Formats: sequence, C-alpha cells, structure tokens
Amino acid sequence: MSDLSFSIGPLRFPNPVVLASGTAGYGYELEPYIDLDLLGGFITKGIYPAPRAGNPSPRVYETPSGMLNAIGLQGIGMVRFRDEVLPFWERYKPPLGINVAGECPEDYARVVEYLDSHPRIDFYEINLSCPNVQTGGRSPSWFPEETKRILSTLRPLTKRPLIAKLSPHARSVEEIAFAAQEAGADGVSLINTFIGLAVDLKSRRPMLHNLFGGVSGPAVKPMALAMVYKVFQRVSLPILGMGGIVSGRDLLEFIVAGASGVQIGTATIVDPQAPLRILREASELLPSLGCDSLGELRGSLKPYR
Amino acid sequence: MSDLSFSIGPLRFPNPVVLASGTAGYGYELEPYIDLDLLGGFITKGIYPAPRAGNPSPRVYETPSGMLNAIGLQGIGMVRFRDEVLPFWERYKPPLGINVAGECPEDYARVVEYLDSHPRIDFYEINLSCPNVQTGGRSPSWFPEETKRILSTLRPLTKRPLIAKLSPHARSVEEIAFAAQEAGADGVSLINTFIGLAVDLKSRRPMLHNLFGGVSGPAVKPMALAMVYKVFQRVSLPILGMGGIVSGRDLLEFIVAGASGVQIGTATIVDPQAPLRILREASELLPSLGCDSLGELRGSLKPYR
Amino acid sequence: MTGNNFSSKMETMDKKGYTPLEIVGKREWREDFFSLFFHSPLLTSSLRSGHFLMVRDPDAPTLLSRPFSMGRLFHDEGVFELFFQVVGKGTESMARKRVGDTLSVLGPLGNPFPLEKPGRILLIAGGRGISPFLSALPVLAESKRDYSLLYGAKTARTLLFRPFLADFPVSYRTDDGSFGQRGLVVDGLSQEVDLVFACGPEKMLERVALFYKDLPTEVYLSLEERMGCGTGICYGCARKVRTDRGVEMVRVCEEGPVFEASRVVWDE
Amino acid sequence: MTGNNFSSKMETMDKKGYTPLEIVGKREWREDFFSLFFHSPLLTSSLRSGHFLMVRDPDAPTLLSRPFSMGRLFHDEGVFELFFQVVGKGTESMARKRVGDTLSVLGPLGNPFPLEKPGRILLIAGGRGISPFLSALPVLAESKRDYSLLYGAKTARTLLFRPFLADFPVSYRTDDGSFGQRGLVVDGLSQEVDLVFACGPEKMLERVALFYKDLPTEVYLSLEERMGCGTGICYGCARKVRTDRGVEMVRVCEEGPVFEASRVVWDE
Ligand SMILES: Cc1cc2nc3c(=O)[nH]c(=O)nc-3n(C[C@H](O)[C@H](O)[C@H](O)COP(=O)(O)OP(=O)(O)OC[C@H]3O[C@@H](n4cnc5c(N)ncnc54)[C@H](O)[C@@H]3O)c2cc1C
Ligand SMILES: Cc1cc2nc3c(=O)[nH]c(=O)nc-3n(C[C@H](O)[C@H](O)[C@H](O)COP(=O)(O)OP(=O)(O)OC[C@H]3O[C@@H](n4cnc5c(N)ncnc54)[C@H](O)[C@@H]3O)c2cc1C
Ligand SMILES: Cc1cc2nc3c(=O)[nH]c(=O)nc-3n(C[C@H](O)[C@H](O)[C@H](O)COP(=O)(O)O)c2cc1C
Ligand SMILES: Cc1cc2nc3c(=O)[nH]c(=O)nc-3n(C[C@H](O)[C@H](O)[C@H](O)COP(=O)(O)O)c2cc1C
Ligand code: FES
Ligand code: FES
Repeated sequence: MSDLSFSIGPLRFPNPVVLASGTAGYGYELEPYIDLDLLGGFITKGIYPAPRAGNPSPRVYETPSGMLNAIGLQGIGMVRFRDEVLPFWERYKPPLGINVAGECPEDYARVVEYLDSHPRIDFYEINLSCPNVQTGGRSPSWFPEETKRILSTLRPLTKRPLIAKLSPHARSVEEIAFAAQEAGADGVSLINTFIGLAVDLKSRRPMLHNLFGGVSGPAVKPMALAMVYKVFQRVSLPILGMGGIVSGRDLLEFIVAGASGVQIGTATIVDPQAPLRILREASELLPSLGCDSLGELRGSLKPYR
Repeated sequence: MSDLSFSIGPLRFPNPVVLASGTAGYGYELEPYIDLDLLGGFITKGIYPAPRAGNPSPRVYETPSGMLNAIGLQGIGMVRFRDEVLPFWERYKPPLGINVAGECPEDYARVVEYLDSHPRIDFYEINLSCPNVQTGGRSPSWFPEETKRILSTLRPLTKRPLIAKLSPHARSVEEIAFAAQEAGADGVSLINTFIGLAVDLKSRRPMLHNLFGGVSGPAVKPMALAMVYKVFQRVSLPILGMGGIVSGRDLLEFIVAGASGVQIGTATIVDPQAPLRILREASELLPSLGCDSLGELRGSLKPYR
Repeated sequence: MTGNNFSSKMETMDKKGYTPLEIVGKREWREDFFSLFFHSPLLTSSLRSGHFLMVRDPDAPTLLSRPFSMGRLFHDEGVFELFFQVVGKGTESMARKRVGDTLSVLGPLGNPFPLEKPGRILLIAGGRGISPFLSALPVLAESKRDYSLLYGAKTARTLLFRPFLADFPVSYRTDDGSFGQRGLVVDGLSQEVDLVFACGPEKMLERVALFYKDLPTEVYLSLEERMGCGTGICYGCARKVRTDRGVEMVRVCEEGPVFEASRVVWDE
Repeated sequence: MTGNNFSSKMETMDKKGYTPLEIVGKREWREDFFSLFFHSPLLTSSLRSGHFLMVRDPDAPTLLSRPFSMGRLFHDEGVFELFFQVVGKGTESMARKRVGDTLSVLGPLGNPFPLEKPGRILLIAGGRGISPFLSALPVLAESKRDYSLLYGAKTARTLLFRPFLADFPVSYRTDDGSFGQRGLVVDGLSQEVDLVFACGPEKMLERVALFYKDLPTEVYLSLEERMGCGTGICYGCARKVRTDRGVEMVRVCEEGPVFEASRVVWDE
C-alpha cells in the first residue's frame, strides 16, 4: 500500500488532492456529491472581511480546453463564514485552508486576526494573485516587495502555516516564491488563473460582464508545470501545484515536476466527483511507476542535459 | 465586396492573414499546399547571423488545445537566407517580413544591416521574445529598457517598418508595447509563446529534449486576446494579433479586440491550407456583421461598463 | 488507497454523480432543433418539470457540461427526452451524437415548478422554453387541473411538438402569424389565472413578470444563466434576486432555475 | 474575396491538401493494434512503401495530426489500410472511430523505399514496423525480385498479418520464441544481400545499421520522430543526418522518413 500523504511544516495532508479555492464553494455545496472526508484537503472560496456581491453575470465562459471566470470574489464575508461555515467543517477531518483575500494588506490581516482563534482552521492560503477584482489589473505577486510586505504583515499574526498563492503573470514566478520564502511563508500555491478575454462577435461584447476573466483548466497545464519546476529548483518551500489537473496522470506529473501536493480546480467544476477519481487514478498509477510513496516521485524530473 | 486590407505605416497588407514566424518555414516549404500569393503577408523563420542547428528532438509535443515546441531557432543563417530564400520570394507578391532573432543587440543589428539592401524585404519583425533559446530564460521584452535599447539600435539602420514581437510573460505587455512605440517601432506583434513544460511520467523525462518549450494554439487564445485589447487601449501602434487563431471567427475576434491584422501559426502546422480557409471564413463572416471593411470592426469591443 | 482513513468507503456511496447514459433515440427537428432520448427509469421517475440536467461528452472537444431542461418523460419505457437548439460548440457536438452513443448526465438539478399549488394555471412557453411543459402537461391533465398553455414562437416552423400538444388545451402564437394568432406571447396573457409558470427568452419573462406585477397571480419563472458547474460550487450562474437579506447574487443552478417573479431583479 | 488581386484563383487548385476520407472497414487486432481501411483510388494508386500520411480528426479533442505509414493496398477496391497501435490520445481517438466515420488525411508524404534498386533484397520489420512492407511485398513478388522478409516481434500474439504473409518468403522471430525462431531480429541478419530495407524500433534500426556498416550492402531505414506538421514547415521532426554540408538537423517528414543508414548519426 503506497503512502500518498505529504506535509507542509507540521501539518500532514492525508493525500495530495486538495480542492482549490473558488472551485468548490465553502465545502457544504459539495456534500451531495462526494464524501469530503476522502479529500487530502480543502481550501475555501476567498474570504474578505466584508460580504461581496461579486460581478454581474455572465461570469463564466468555456475556452479551448479551459474556462474563463470572473466571479469577482462573491462571498459571505469573514463573520458569516465563521458563524455558518466553520461549524460545518467540524464534522469533517481533512485539513482546512482559508483562502484569504484582500484589496490591501490590512484586509488580509483583518481576516487572519478574526479567524485565527478558531480551532478548525489548519492553514491559510494568501491569495496574492486574484486577477479579476481590479479590471485586468496588477496583483501583489507580480512584485517581490509587495509579496514580502503582505506576508511579513501576516506572519506575526498566526502560528498556522501561511501559503502564498501566486499569479502566473509575474515576470519570474520563482523570484516571487523566493521573496515569499524570505518573508516567512511555509509554502506556495502555483498557479492562479491567467488573465483572459473572450469576445462575442455578434454583439461585440465581452463574453464576461467583467470584460477580463481568469483562465484555468487543461489549457494552462504546460505553463503551470513549467512554473512548478522552476520554483522547485529555486526555493525549498513545499509547493501545492495546480493548473489543469484532470487525471491521476496529470497529478503525478506535477509531483514529478516538484509539487508536494496538488489542487484540483476546474476539474471539480466539470464533475464534482472528479477529485476522488483523480485520487484513485493516481494511487493506482503510483505502484506501476515503481514507487511506494509520493515522496519518491517528487521532483524526480530528469532533464536531458 | 468588403475591404480586407490594412496598413502598417506606408506598407499595405492585402488581407489580414499573415503567416507567423517559425510556423511556415521560409515559404517555399508551403508551395505544394497553397498559393502563397493569396496570403496577406508572410513572416520568415527567425533569422540569426549564423546558421544554427537548433535543439535535439523531440522538439514538439501536443498539449491540451495547443502545442509545445522547442525548435531552438534552427536556421540557415542570414547569408544563405539572402542567397537562397529571397530570390524565391521574387516570384510572389505578399508583404514579406523578416523575423530577426538574436542573443544580443548586435546580432539583431547584423541581420538588419546585412539584409536591408535587398529590395524584396518589406518589413522586419524583431523577435524580442523567444523563450526557447536560453532554457526557460528571460527575454528582452520582459523589460521596457531592454526593449527600447534593441529597437533604438535598429531604428537608424532601416527605413522599413520595424515590428516588435513581444513575450506574453512581461508583467504588463502594454508597458512593453509603450516602450516599443517610444523607441520608434511601427507596430507590435502579440503574442509569442508561453513557456511550458510537459512530463513523460514513465521515463520521468521532459517530453521535449530542451526541457522547456513554447506553448501556442487555441489554449492561449483568451490570454492573447486580453493582451491585444490592453495594448490597443494603451498605444496607438498597429497590432498584429496572434495566439490560437484557427477560424475566421477567431480572426475577427482579434480585430474586434484591436488588432490591425493577425498572424496564423499553429493552425498552419495543423493544416497547411488553414490560413486560406480562415481568410475565406472571415471574408464571408464580415458582411454578416454589417461591416464593409476590417477597419469598421477594429477595436469595436464594447465593455459593459 | 491508503493515505487516509476512509479507504473502505466507496467514493460514490449515497452520493449523486454523473452517469453514462446511452442514447436510445434521436430526432432532428427543423432549424437546428434536436431531441435525444435516454433510457434511465431512475431519472425518468424522479424528474419534475423545471428540473434541469447537466450533460457532458467526455470524448468531445468541449470541457464544461451544458445545462438542459428535460422534455417529454416516457414513464412506461423509462425514457426521457432532451430537446435542444444548436447554438455553439457544446450543442453542435451533442447534435452529432448517434443512437448507441453515450453521454454523461447529472441530475435532477435545481428546483422544479410548484405545480401542486392550488388554483387555475397558465403555462407560458416561448420558443425552446416549451421544454419543461412537455412533462408538466400530462401531470396537470392527469390531476384534472384547470390549466392551459400559451405557446409562442417566431414562426410556424419552430412551433414544435404540435401533434403531442394536440391532447392538451394550447393556444398558439407566432410573431409572423404563420400559425395560431399573430403576435407575441406577452400580448396574449390572461388575468384570469391564479398561477403562472413561464419559460422562455429573458425579455419575454421580464414582460410576463411586469404584466402580473400588481395582480394577485403567483408567477414562477424558469431563468437561464450561463453555467460552469450546475452544482452550486462555482458561483458562476448568479443573478440579482431579493432575499431576506436584501438583494443578493443568487445561484440559478442551486436556488433556481425556477424563481418567484416578484423576487427577480431586472436591472439590465 | 477581395483585398488581394488573386480572388479568381481557387485556393486548392493544383495544391495538395487534407481530404476527408470515409472509413470503409475496421479491424481490431490483439494488444491495442487496429487497422482502419479507407476508400481512395487516388491515394491507393499513388502510395509507395515508405510513404506516410498525416491523419486528423477535426472533431476529436486532439489538435495535431498524427503520422502513419500505410499498410496494405487493395488496388482493385481503391482501398488502403492504416495499421496502428494505441499509445496515446491521438491513436486512442482513432481506435474509437467506426465504419462510416470520416478522418482527414494528407499524403502521400515523404520519400519511399527505393525498391527499384537492383540486387537481392532483405526486408526487416520489427513490431509495428511491418506496415510499409505490407505494400512492398506484393510489388517485389510481382516483379519477380530476389527478396525475403525478416519479421520479429515480442511474442506470437503481436506477430500479425500471418495469413497475408503466408504468400511471401518470410522468416519469423519472437523474443520469447513463441513463434518462429527465438531471439531478436538483429540476430537473424544475412550478409548475402545487396539491399536492406528496415522499419521498426530505433534500437533495432541502429543495430541493423551497425551490422552492415562495413559491408557493401546498401541499407535504407525508415525513421520516426515526433512530428508537428508532417509537411516540412515546422522543423519539429529534425534529426542528425550527414549531408554535403556536414552533419545537419534534417527533417524526417520532408527529407525522410527513409534515409540511407550510412547518413544517419546515432549519438544518443
Ligand atoms: C437551467 C437551464 C436549462 C436549459 N434548458 C435548455 C433546453 O432545454 N434546451 C436548450 O436548447 N437549451 C437549454 N438551455 C440553454 C443551453 O444550456 C445552452 O444553449 C447551451 O449551454 C449552449 O452551449 P453551446 O456550447 O452550444 O454554446 P456556447 O458556445 O457555450 O455559447 C453559444 C452562445 O450561447 C450562449 N449561451 C451559452 N449558454 C447559455 C445559457 N445557459 N443561457 C443562455 N445563453 C447561453 C452564449 O452566450 C453564446 O452566445 C438551458 C440553460 C439553462 C441554464
Ligand atoms: C513516419 C512515421 C510513420 C509512422 N507509422 C506508424 C504506423 O504505421 N503505425 C503506428 O502505429 N504508428 C506509426 N507511427 C507512430 C505514430 O505516429 C505515433 O504512435 C502516434 O503519433 C502517437 O500518437 P498518440 O496521440 O496516440 O500518442 P501521444 O499521446 O502523442 O504520445 C504517446 C507516446 O508516444 C510517443 N510518440 C508520439 N509520437 C511518436 C512518434 N512519431 N514516434 C515515436 N514515438 C512517438 C510519445 O513520445 C509518447 O510517449 C509513425 C510515425 C512516423 C513519424
Ligand atoms: C470559478 C473559479 C473561481 C476561482 N476563485 C478563486 C478564488 O476565490 N481564490 C483563488 O485564490 N483562486 C481562485 N480560482 C483559481 C483556482 O483556485 C485555481 O488556482 C485555478 O483555477 C487553476 O487550477 P485549475 O486549472 O485546476 O482550475 C478560481 C478558479 C475558478 C475556475
Ligand atoms: C513550431 C513553432 C516555431 C516557432 N518559431 C518562432 C520563431 O522562430 N520566431 C518567433 O518569433 N516566433 C516563433 N513561434 C511563435 C509563433 O510565431 C506565434 O507567435 C505563436 O505560435 C502563437 O501563435 P499561434 O497560436 O497561432 O501558433 C513559433 C511557434 C511554433 C509553434
Ligand atoms: S453554475 Fe456553478 S454555481 Fe451555478
Ligand atoms: S513535422 Fe514539421 S517539419 Fe517535419
């Protein structure tokens, strides 16, 4: 029986399948479809201090092997999240990560401060990379200094692992990951969505009301794998790899490129049971690669020269 | 009858379908498949001063709705190009662009200086963005200053239009396009390929001998459209838009987002006759949109707010 | 599978998931309309008018599933119908399917029309909005309700299912007068009803809502919004709806697709 | 189409392009091997052993075409065979195709084996490398050449086409001795030939080249390389080959796939 667990600092994940922020709601939405206890971990929709209505519809559109979304971080805010969602999670065991969102460093700090006393929280994923909020705009993880500033503000506020979620639009994602490491992050999540646009020819309107959206899904997998590998070469932090994982094969490719665990996003939107299928496929495939544990596979990519 | 022509400075392109660098060889390779005279324009494989062997194989791999390539700019060099290829092009009329490649500003200058006396050349596309040559490495168009430096070196060397071809990995492509405009470029080509990686799980080898490759094809279309629109908003230079165009519909979407003309890359690799099919589809579609010319459609995207 | 403590549990136990269903029949209508028929006694018996299904073809070049109301229910055969119009990649690829092929289907999803409410019922269908009423009509007939259907389309050619509808009280309208009365569905509305159930183009639904705004008639509309998941997890399908907390962005797939007209905010 | 001065020219006049061809037959062999049969008198009469075709399914989730040698040619029926093994997405989707479906095919591409060269001929096939010889054998038989085929595979189960091959001089080898002689193809090579044509795994071809290196035998190998276009435009399929200018990266699709063994550089 192979060992699929991995750890980020003291926190052990029972298996590599973590559900990605914004693609699995707050958790209870998935309850009719899967046994949440089988997951390696769960990361919530982005939590802002106040509730947010998000963008007008249309908010999603299918692109070649991918999707474009501009939900605009619709959310119930940290107070209702604590009162209504965290009690739900006491019935389930997988590591629970809070995706912390904000428009300024203070927003992030308020969320962490407000929630940190709650025992059910296992880690924070700091979303330094949402491309939707400001129209096609810059994100903190395009810049090493801003990445550091936000993480350094948060570091003293909690003992729990802080994982920095990075944008793929930085000139060099490995440089940003290095900055995150220096600022005390315990891991990095790679990658958030690419900024994209789709055009309705007939109306000459954007396909999304928000104009720009974030691109995810299999289309971005090669870019995501490249970034995971580059960051793995550069920093020693554990990596949660994501971007287009829809099969056990995809999952293990991310591990070979250097990821400690992965996140599943678009695949869950396509099929709510996909995360468990992916986990099953990966666990069946692993022995056929001659490996007893994920650790043996991690970062095992051998370039030709 | 609708007018499909467009211009970059004094140079008129009969229609918007320009073949993209590296995806149509030097031109003669396509002769068995299409009448080159029907094209809107043609851009050669990247021309370096000296011949280059390029990377070992495998050099290509299919990714979801896209492809990964690391040809490594295999090429015959500027001398053989002038002697063997330019005479071929005297038999055909479409605007001919030379994709100028280099590892340092001097390389670019040598190519332009050596070729500029030849009358068959219509314009230069300066490749500031090839991601393959240095392994996963930086490219000049990630930085406004480097973009300016190279273009300013070239500007005095020729009276022909200089078009800057930009990488999608700059933090802000519009900032780079603005720098190119300031340095005297006559247009910009958007976008070159994204850096990607594919993993062979069984051998734990990269799928490409070079490790990293460039991602092109429909997968990148939403990102390319977003960049075209952002650059169109920011600079006044004509834009050659590309990234995943495989239909007349795709072509016109780029025009709506602000492109003056487009380039067809991966589609020609998939089917050498695709460029002419795309042209036909676009010319049939245009009247149904109530337009007599491409110009009416250009930049006509109406955001919701 | 180890690495967690629940390896003995089956991942699908008690849980709802996509099911591969064989296409047992296909019908090509005019003007890019198609019907596909699927054999599934379970779904056929659990689907109610207003429910929708997510449909996916794992071998197709499309990624996301597409939402469809079901059309007719053939209870004796355990067969249900999907009736759709080809408008893009997903529906194109569905239209290429043949009898014997398989599609993945998830449902029933959403909340059906509350047909059981008492009173005189008017069903209003615009164009392909006829779908949910193809299963509602037999239910209403069987329970001997006071009901009728107002069914409008652009032209006679797209006024489909007429032989099937002949057994029920239906009045037809076409924009061009080529069948039934000339004019829009919204010009034929009756005040003499207690309950209205409507499905069709957004503009039509808005005008239906407006017509009954200050009347005692209870109006339920089946709304559409472009969807990502259909399962409530992506928040892709939200629209403005009045709730206890004021006006909120509410998911059409989870809280809808059927909404009380008075709750819907029409602001664009 | 205006906007250029050549609107009267048809884009396909005198030019070679992808043609949709109907699948008129399908055969499922063992171990993920399949044959598809296509009707095209034009292609069937112009294909020569060593030529390849690019095959594409516009409705499949794959983007690029895949290269295949043709298998048997049925001149009377104008039918040719593609014989392939399922190894990934492209071949998987081809294997799902049914009689009556259509695939887009471009060819003939590349340079065939120079079968017309004089002398005693040895054909060498390893595994699915049998493909090009399925059309070569009848040609050699008809022209009464002195020839034979050495055909090896891992095991008897994957030594296919034996009934067809029964009409020709063939010696078989399997790695496990389950049919024919036990051992590798390269252990059965004969020096008593003037011409060798070989197709099979890279390792086998390299050992064939080595065996004949210092002998007067002329050796031609059909090489494979992962392809992008198949038409010579992308430079995706290049490998090291000796040319007039020294060692160069040469395109397998355009200058190959058949190369003289002495020109091939084996360095990895
Ligand atoms: C609850 C619900 C029930 C539905 N029932 C039916 C039905 O019974 N029969 C039927 O034919 N259709 C139905 N639809 C609409 C159907 O889902 C869309 O037509 C389909 O998703 C289009 O997919 P496509 O890939 O062919 O088009 P795409 O390529 O995705 O889009 C083509 C065009 O259709 C528009 N579009 C896409 N999805 C929707 C949508 N959900 N609503 C409105 N416009 C859309 C796009 O904006 C675009 O302009 C229903 C939709 C919902 C939300
Ligand atoms: C000139 C030529 C003739 C060929 N003739 C035949 C034939 O008659 N019958 C047949 O079964 N196959 C033939 N092949 C090989 C065939 O093209 C590949 O098996 C096919 O492209 C794999 O596609 P896929 O999408 O199924 O696999 P992919 O998903 O693309 O790849 C799966 C695996 O196959 C490997 N692979 C992909 N393409 C090639 C290739 N061209 N050569 C070697 N390995 C490859 C990949 O590296 C990967 O490990 C030929 C190849 C060439 C170049
Ligand atoms: C509908 C949708 C909503 C998302 N919302 C968030 C979010 O709130 N916070 C965040 O950090 N990432 C968000 N993401 C990004 C995903 O978490 C993930 O990084 C991305 O989708 C890439 O993974 P995938 O290709 O597996 O989907 C969202 C993605 C989608 C598709
Ligand atoms: C095989 C291949 C080779 C390429 N070579 C070059 C090159 O030499 N110079 C260059 O500027 N771009 C090169 N490109 C990038 C294309 O010109 C184009 O920018 C990119 O492929 C996006 O367009 P597409 O999606 O239509 O292919 C190459 C692309 C491919 C696929
Ligand atoms: S479509 Fe995803 S929440 Fe409704
Ligand atoms: S495959 Fe493109 S040049 Fe050979």
